[in-house]
Order: sequence, then C-alpha cells, then structure tokens
Amino acid sequence: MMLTSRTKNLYQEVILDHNKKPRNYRVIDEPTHSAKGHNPLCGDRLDLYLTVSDDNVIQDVSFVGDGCAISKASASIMTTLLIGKSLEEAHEMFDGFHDLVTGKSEDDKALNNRLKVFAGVKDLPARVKCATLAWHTLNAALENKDEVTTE
Amino acid sequence: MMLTSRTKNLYQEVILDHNKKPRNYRVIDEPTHSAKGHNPLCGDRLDLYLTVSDDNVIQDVSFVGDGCAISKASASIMTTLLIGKSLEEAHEMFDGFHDLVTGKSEDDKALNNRLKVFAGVKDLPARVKCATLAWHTLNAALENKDEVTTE
Amino acid sequence: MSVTFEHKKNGINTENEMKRRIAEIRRDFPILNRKVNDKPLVYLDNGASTQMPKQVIDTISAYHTYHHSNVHRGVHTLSQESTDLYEEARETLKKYINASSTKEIIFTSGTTDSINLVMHSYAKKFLKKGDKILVSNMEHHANIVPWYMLSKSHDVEIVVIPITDSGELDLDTFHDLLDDDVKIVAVNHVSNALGTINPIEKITETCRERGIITVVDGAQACAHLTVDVQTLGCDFYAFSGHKMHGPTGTGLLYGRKELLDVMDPYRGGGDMILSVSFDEIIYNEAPFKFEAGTPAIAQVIGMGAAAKYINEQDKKFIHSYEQKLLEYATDKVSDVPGLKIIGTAENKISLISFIIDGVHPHDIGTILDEEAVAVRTGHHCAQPVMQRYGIPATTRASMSFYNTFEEIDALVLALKKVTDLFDVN
Amino acid sequence: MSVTFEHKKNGINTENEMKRRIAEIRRDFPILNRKVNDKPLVYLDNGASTQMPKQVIDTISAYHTYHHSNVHRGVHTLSQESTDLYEEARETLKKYINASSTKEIIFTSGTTDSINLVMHSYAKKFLKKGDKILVSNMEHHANIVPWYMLSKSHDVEIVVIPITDSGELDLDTFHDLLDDDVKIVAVNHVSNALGTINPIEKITETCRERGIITVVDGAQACAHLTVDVQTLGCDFYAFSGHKMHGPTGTGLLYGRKELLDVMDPYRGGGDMILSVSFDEIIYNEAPFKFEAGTPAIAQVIGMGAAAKYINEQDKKFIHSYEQKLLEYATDKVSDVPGLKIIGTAENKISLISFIIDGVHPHDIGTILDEEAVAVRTGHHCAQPVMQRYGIPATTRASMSFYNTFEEIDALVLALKKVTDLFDVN
Ligand SMILES: Cc1ncc(COP(=O)(O)O)c(C=O)c1O
Ligand SMILES: Cc1ncc(COP(=O)(O)O)c(C=O)c1O
Repeated sequence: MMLTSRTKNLYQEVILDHNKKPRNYRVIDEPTHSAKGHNPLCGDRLDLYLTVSDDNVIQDVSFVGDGCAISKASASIMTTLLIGKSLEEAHEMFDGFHDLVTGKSEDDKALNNRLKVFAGVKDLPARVKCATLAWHTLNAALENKDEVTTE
Repeated sequence: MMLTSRTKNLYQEVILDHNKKPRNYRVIDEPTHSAKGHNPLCGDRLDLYLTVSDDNVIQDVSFVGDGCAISKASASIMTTLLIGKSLEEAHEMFDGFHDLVTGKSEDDKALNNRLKVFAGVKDLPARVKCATLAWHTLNAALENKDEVTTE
Repeated sequence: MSVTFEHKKNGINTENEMKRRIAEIRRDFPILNRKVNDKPLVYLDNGASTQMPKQVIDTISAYHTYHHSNVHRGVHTLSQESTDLYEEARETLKKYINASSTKEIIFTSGTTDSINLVMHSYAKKFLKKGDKILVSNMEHHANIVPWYMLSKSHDVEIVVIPITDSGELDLDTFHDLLDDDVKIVAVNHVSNALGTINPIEKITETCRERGIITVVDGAQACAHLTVDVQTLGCDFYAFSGHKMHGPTGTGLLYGRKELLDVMDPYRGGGDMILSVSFDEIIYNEAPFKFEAGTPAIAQVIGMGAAAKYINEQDKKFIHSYEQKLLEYATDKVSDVPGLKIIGTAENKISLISFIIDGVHPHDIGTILDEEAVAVRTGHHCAQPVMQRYGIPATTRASMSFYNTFEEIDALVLALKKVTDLFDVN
Repeated sequence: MSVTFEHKKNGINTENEMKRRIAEIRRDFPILNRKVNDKPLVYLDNGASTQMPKQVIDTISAYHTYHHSNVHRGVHTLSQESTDLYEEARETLKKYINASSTKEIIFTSGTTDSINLVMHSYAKKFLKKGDKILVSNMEHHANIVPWYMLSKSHDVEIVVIPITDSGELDLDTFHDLLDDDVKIVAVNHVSNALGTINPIEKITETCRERGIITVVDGAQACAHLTVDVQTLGCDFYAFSGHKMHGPTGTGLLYGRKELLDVMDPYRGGGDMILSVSFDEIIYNEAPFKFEAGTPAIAQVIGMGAAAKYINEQDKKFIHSYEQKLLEYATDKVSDVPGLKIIGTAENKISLISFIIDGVHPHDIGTILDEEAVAVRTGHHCAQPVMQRYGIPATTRASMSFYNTFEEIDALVLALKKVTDLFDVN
C-alpha cells in the first residue's frame, strides 16, 4: 500500500519495533530518581525510573506508560542508550536529539545513529512533543521534579 | 439652512414649542396616582402625577423630568389632552397614538390633531420609545405600578 | 457501495438524486475545495467544529463591510442596523430551538460559557452545602469542570450517572440516584465522544416531577437534531455557534424565563444595567442582564445566518442522509483489522469513535492527515468516558451532511494503511 | 481650514502629503464608502467601535474559507494551521502591548469580560471584608459594575477617586485616599466619556510602593496610544478587539505572570485543564487555564491582523494627525451656539463630548444622523461622569486616524442645523 514519504520517514522500522516491544519497560523498585511525564495533547503518561550511582553514572533506567509509537519508541530507545552513561553525556545526547527533531541541526555527526531514526519528526511539528516527552521527563527526574508536562 | 424632510416632519413647530415650554410641568402634591418612567436608551426619566376622581375622570395631570424634545413634547401634549377625560378615553387615545407612531394606522380620523404632529416618529423606529414614554408611564401609574422602563 | 433508499416520500428515490443534492450542498462550503498534501480534504472533524457555508461567511463579511457598529445604545443608522441585525438573530435562534420568547435567548461566547453562566448565576445562588448535582459519565469537560468548581467552593456533591457498555445512560441507576438532595441534573443531549443521543424528554419529565433543574448540553445536537426546548422540557439548554455551521466566539444559553428572572448576572458592565451610581446599580431584565459589554455582534449575526441556512435545508433529508452515512461507515470500518467501535448506542448521530489494537490514536491521526483525512484523536475533552472504557484515547470520525460515501471510503482506505504499517491483523 | 504642519522630521511637510496619506488609509476601510441618507457616511463613533480595514475583514474570511477548525487538540493539518494562526496572534498581541511573555496574554470576549475575570479570579480570592477598591469617577460601567458586584458579595468597599472640573483625576485626593485597606486601584487609561488620558505610570508607581494591585481599563487607549504594559507598570490591562479595528467577540487581559499563576480560573471546561476525573481536576497553566472552551479563534486571528495593521502604520504620524483633528474640532465646535465641551483635560485622545444649551443629545443624534454624521449620544455607559457634571447625557464625536478635516466640517455644519432648528443662540 502506498504511504507518503513523510509517513515512511516518521514510522521507520526501528520505531515500529520499539513501539511493539519496548525495551526496559518495567518499574525499578527503589530508584534514585523518578518522574512522571504527561503530554496533555494526547493524554499520554510516562513514568520514568533511574538508578544513578554516586559518581553520576546511570546504572539503570526504565519506564512504563501509555503513548503513541513515537513517544514509546523514543522512551524505549532512550533507555537503551542511557545505561552506563554519565549524566553529562545524557544531557549532551538530549541536546543533540532536541536539535534533530526540531530541525535545528541537519546532520549532527556526534549523534547516536539510533536517535537519528527520529529525524522525520522535524517535518511534523505537532509530534515533537511526543518524541521529547521521555527526555523532558528524564530532565525532570534528574532535577528532582515530580511531574512535567509538555504544553 | 436645509433640513431633511424627515427632520422637518419630526421636529414640527408644535413639538419644538412644547419642548421649550412644557405645559403642566410641575409636581402634584397629593396625587391619586403617580409613576416614574425611564428610557434607558437615553437615560431619560419622567415623573408623572395624576388626580383621578372617584368616577374615573382625570382631574389633573402633570409631569417633571429630563428628556429629549420628542419625549418632553409628548408628555406635555399628553397632559393638555388628558385633563377632563375619562380613563377609558385616555386609553383609547393611547391606542390611537401608539398606532400612529408605530405606523400601524395611516390616518386615524378619530385621533386628536395635536397628537398627529408625532406622525414623523414612525419613520424613526428608535424614537418610538421617546414618543411613548409618557404614555407608558401613564399606564403604569393607573395600574399602580411604581416604575416603568421602555426597553 | 451498498446503500438502501427508502426516501420515496421525499421524492428522493434514486442514489443519483441524493448525490446531486449533496453535491449542491457541498458547493456552499468553500473549505471543502481545500487540498491537504495535494489530496482533496476529507473533513471528518465536525464534532470539533463544523464548517461554514458561504452564506455565513458572506453575512459576516457584509456586516463588517457595510454595517459594523456597536449595538443597543446608538441613534445613528449604522448602530440601528447593527442592533436590528443582532436582535433579528435572536429571533431566528429563538425559532431555531422553539423557545417561547426571545427573553429566554442569551448570547454567550460558547457552550462552555453558557454552562458556566448557569453555574455562577443559578447554582451558586440556589444550591447549598450537601446538595447534589447529577452529571453523567459521558459528559464533556464543559459540563463537568464548572460543577467541580462549584463542588469545591460551595460544598455540593457531584454524583455520576453511570453509562452502559454500549454508551447509553443507565436510566435505572439514574432513577435510584434521585433523592431529595439532588437539585440539578446536567447531561448532554448528544455525547461528543460516543455519539449517543440521550433520551432528554424522559429525564426532564422525571426531574420536573421532583422539582430538579435540568441543564442540557446541546453542543453536539444543535447541528444534527431538530431541537425543540419546549418539547425537550429542559430548564437550560446550551450550545455553540461553531458546532452548527456558524462562527467561533458565540454561543447560546436558553433558560426558562422564571429562572432567568431570579438569577443574578455573573458579569457586570455596560448594557446589562438600567442605572449605575456608586450607591446603587439596577440591573436590566433578561436576556440583557446576562450580556454585559459589547456582545459578539458579528458572530451572533453569523450564528443567525447559520440557523437560517440549516432551516432552509430539507431537514428530513439531511438527517436521514447523515444516518445513512453512519450506517455505511459503521459497516465499512468493521473491515479494518483490530478496529473496535467505542459507543454503540441504538440512537447515535453520525459519529464513530474507535480504537485499533496496538495502534495509538495519535499515530492514526498523523497518518490519516497525511492522506488528507481530518479526524480528531485524543480524549475529546471527555476523560471520564476514556476512564470508563479503560482507554487513553480514541480516534473519532464525525460526519456532517456535506460528507459523502466516497469520503468514508477514503477514511477506510487510510485506516488500512495504518493497520498495514503497524502490522495489525 | 487652518492646520499647522510641523512634521518635517517625518517628511510630511505639506498639507497635501498628509491628505494623500489619509486618503490612502481610507481606501483600506470599505465601510467609509457607505452612504447614509444618500450622503457619504461621516463616522465619528469610534469610541463605541472602530471600523475594520479590509486586511482584517479578509483575514477573517480567509480563515473561514481555508483554515477553519478547532485549535489545540487536533493533529490534522487544518487544526494545526488554526492553532498556529491563533498562537501567532497571541505573539502579535504580546508585542503590541510589550508584555514580557505570551503566558501573560489571555484572550477574553472583551474588556468587560477581562475585568470580570480579574474580579472573579483575583479579587474574590484575595480580598476580604473591609478591604477597599479605589475606582475613579470617570470609569466606564465595565470598570464599576464588577467591583460593585464584589462589594455586595464580599463586603469590600468601593471608594471613588474624584475628578476635576476639566475631567482629570484628582491626584491629591487619590493620594489621601490611599490607606492600608486599599487593595486594588481600578482606573481607565483613557476615559470614553471625556477623552482624558490618565497618568497611569504615576498611579502604578504609587500603588507598587504600597503593594496595591492596579487594574487598567485600556479600551479607549488600545487604538490611539502606544501601549507598553511594562512601562505603564500595571498589574492588569484590559481591552477589546473591536476598539482597535478588530472584530467584536474578542478582547484581551494582560496580567503579570506571578499574579496569573496564583489565580483560579472562573470558567471551567475543555482546554483549561490538564486532567479531569470526577475526583480530581488539574488545571492547565496560564494563559490556558483562563481560556475555557473553544476560544474565539477567528476573532482572535482578526484581532492579531488589526494589531499588525496598526503596527504597519507610521504611528508617530497617525497619533499626531489624530491630535490635529482634535485641535481642529475643538476649535470649530466652539463656533456652535450654546455648545459646551465636557472634558477639557490637557491630555486627551481625539474625542469631544459636549452638550448644547436646551437641546437634548438624543435630538442632536437624530438630526446628525439625518446628515449622515454618526455620533454617540447618551451616558456612554459612564453614568457617574454624567452625575459628576449634573447632566443626563452628552453627544460624543470620537475620531480615528481615518477621519478628515472635511468630516469635522460636516459635523459642525450639522450641529448648526440643530441649533438653528432649536433656535439656540
Ligand atoms: C473605557 C471603556 N471601558 C470598557 C469598555 C467596554 O468594552 P467592551 O464593551 O468591549 O467590553 C468600553 C467600551 O465601551 C470603554 O470605552
Ligand atoms: C458535548 C460538548 N459539550 C461542550 C462542548 C464545548 O463547546 P465549546 O468549546 O464551544 O464551548 C463541546 C465541544 O467541544 C461538546 O462537544
């Protein structure tokens, strides 16, 4: 069946796969950080859990929640990339990702390839919030805020 | 100076005269009936006083108040016509007058000539309320209502 | 396509005749010529806002171009024309819902504003601690949040009328919930999330017997049903211009005169007063006492033009046509793998809310938009409905009389692209 | 005609150049071509409603024709376009009044609605029995009645700031009235009945020092002055679309973010919530928490277009042109027998309120209308001003930058017909 190129760009295989089988989709019982993300546009909610070591390295990260393919895949891929990273690296990753989905940087060499599957988001401004929800929630968790909304 | 025919029709000599020198412009100290009329469109107010005999004949009628030429002249002319009339005659007069200013009857032979000077009002629907304020107040007074507004 | 035609009485006994009529109606709506992503727009978001015929668009432009002026207090020609047009619209709307007097027609800025007016001006004055307000589980937030605010400020209780699995009011439980503390019953005429048409007359009859005030949210009914407030027997009826082919920025509250007379205004300003001094203010009568300030003159006139437009249609024809669209769409979407309709009441307007296994509505919405099919996805400002069915959101296709069977086909085709992509089967 | 020209800096050094510019502006306003009683309309009722340039009329029509759709929650193209246009207007208006953030820009249905919002959402929450609200004697009912309602429901006291014979705020007395009970000062930026421009900065400075909240009614300022809420230093600023060459049905409330954050919404419904269940409702942030329901989308977009139109003018030129009109008109009407100007403040917008000995304003209005001159007569929703001067009403000619010296001449000629007819000398 013919799909538009924008649709194909947005819903890449990797995204569909992570949507169907989200990684690290579980609750961490005693996290060092956690936060709830909320996108009122679609009513989506996402709970994020982190275990961060004393020397600021992410030991474990997980999420549960309901959401569209973009937000779910984004959360799932984020968790796979963060384990073992320092907080600083996590922040850098977010910045690069943010620039990508908002169309600010065309081709950031430093950006992890698994994040680049979200490049199609920049053509659909309404979906930027879906793609960044997990990341905003991450920020909130690290800043010890309980809740964050994207609106 | 050239005036439009509508203006000339509306502001006939008689009306201008009554406006300038309103008749029966006074307070009756112990009226049998009285009411306050109010036209919120122009903020006009009119106090009407009546002395009606036991056999329902209007012995005296007067008014005071602020208002446009049309409402003042209408009140003034009304008072001059009512003295000595029965309540029934007063009501009939109002009906004829009302039909005239709302354009319902073209030429009511029975109508007092002094009322016919208000024929021009029918071309200016916004002024009907001015012309009828005194009469509505009369009705209110006779029905023992304190106050009446035309809106 | 398989549609049956039983319109002999109306003289519409061929498919062609029906299509001709609809094509003619479509010509009145300029936006239907729009392309989205180079494809003809398929507008199935009428539940959110209906489109305006050129008769309405032109009425507003003409008002702006020739008559614009403030109403009610001007003696000059423009102001008189504006006032006449504005009050004519009140008369038109009075007839549109068969109110008994224009004094019962209050112009507001929309359904939401109308219901808030009832809350502030009626409920705050007459309800007291411990009183109950019955609200159905299928209400739009506009008919929930104001009561919630009241429950916080005035300590009244909100009691929920449950709904059945098919999305109908559970009338038995409703009757059981009625006790002497119930002072207001607030329900929508038609649910925007489910399409259900509620049996308002039955509800108001019961309430009237018990002296309970009924507040009916007619936002989704005003374009699709013939609304007769006297037959419905409700105390208040609220709806919006933009839900009945009129402009945004205006709405209406019908209220029974006896109630309006004893209510206090909730907004103060010009035009709603008889006199003002710093010692005493005397309010005007209804409807004016509730219309403080310069009203939405152009929009009210536009809403009047919309009511006139609808009245000029063959209502029997458009209503039955909308039902045919519903039948057709219900039938066709059932072919889509994993699709489940939410809201299967017996009486529905032409609206289908649905979910698809494993695909989030937001993704459906995006892909459908790529195909130029405009639907709404989300909770439709009716989160309690979502909670009732244990889902975060639905996709909603809401039809109007200008939609076509071909557009339903386009919807279904686009949905199949979704299920293909997401590998639903 | 005798007008002086000191516009060398602007390059406008001839009367012809000025007239050419105004003629060009007039071409933007289709209604100025209207005839009334076969004479060209002379529209001098801009204080009631300003006229719309075709740029605004067309923006609204284009929105209706190509984009109309509900905002904020839709994923489809039309809904995104509408949302973008709507939020762009918020950005435009933010700049128009130099607010520091779009979060401080709340769209309402008009000035009246804006002030009522402050009353319901701020004052009801934070004022208590015995507190005082200072209101000037030159306020429009929109800035009186809401406070009056509050005084009744919450037992606060309204204290009146007197005005001088020329129609200026009596600032000495104002200062004397300030005590620890004063919690709110509500004044208009410009008086609609007198034309006075008030020294808002001085007032807000005093109030800020004392922690008093300032509510400024900018209805008459928004088209005629450059409004900068940060320089003005007020807490709230309210105005209407239809007073600044935009459509009816929309208005704006500027509020300082710290205040908006702690205020509760006064209308509940869709779009102003984050989540709704029958147990708990979480409100959205400002400005959304104050914009319940479908907003006046087309009208807000139209108001944005109006702000853009004004911004594109040479503001220095139009403001000084309006002042020339005022000077000219003030001079010319003084030739009319028995005419007395009410409101002779030093700083005025281009507006003249007057009475004529022995002729009621209503009669003046009717006769002027016969001559196609549109003025407003009455109390202008400012009865306390009338009471202050001991008059029932005035006639008001209110100018805009599209008015001409010839139109002032037409006004004066028509007034002389009045005084002739009524034999005033
Ligand atoms: C000074 C002033 N304040 C408030 C208002 C009320 O504005 P609106 O009727 O648009 O709410 C007006 C307009 O008449 C006004 O002139
Ligand atoms: C059933 C129902 N009630 C109320 C509303 C609110 O209408 P508005 O947003 O025009 O105030 C809507 C529209 O979304 C609705 O569908």
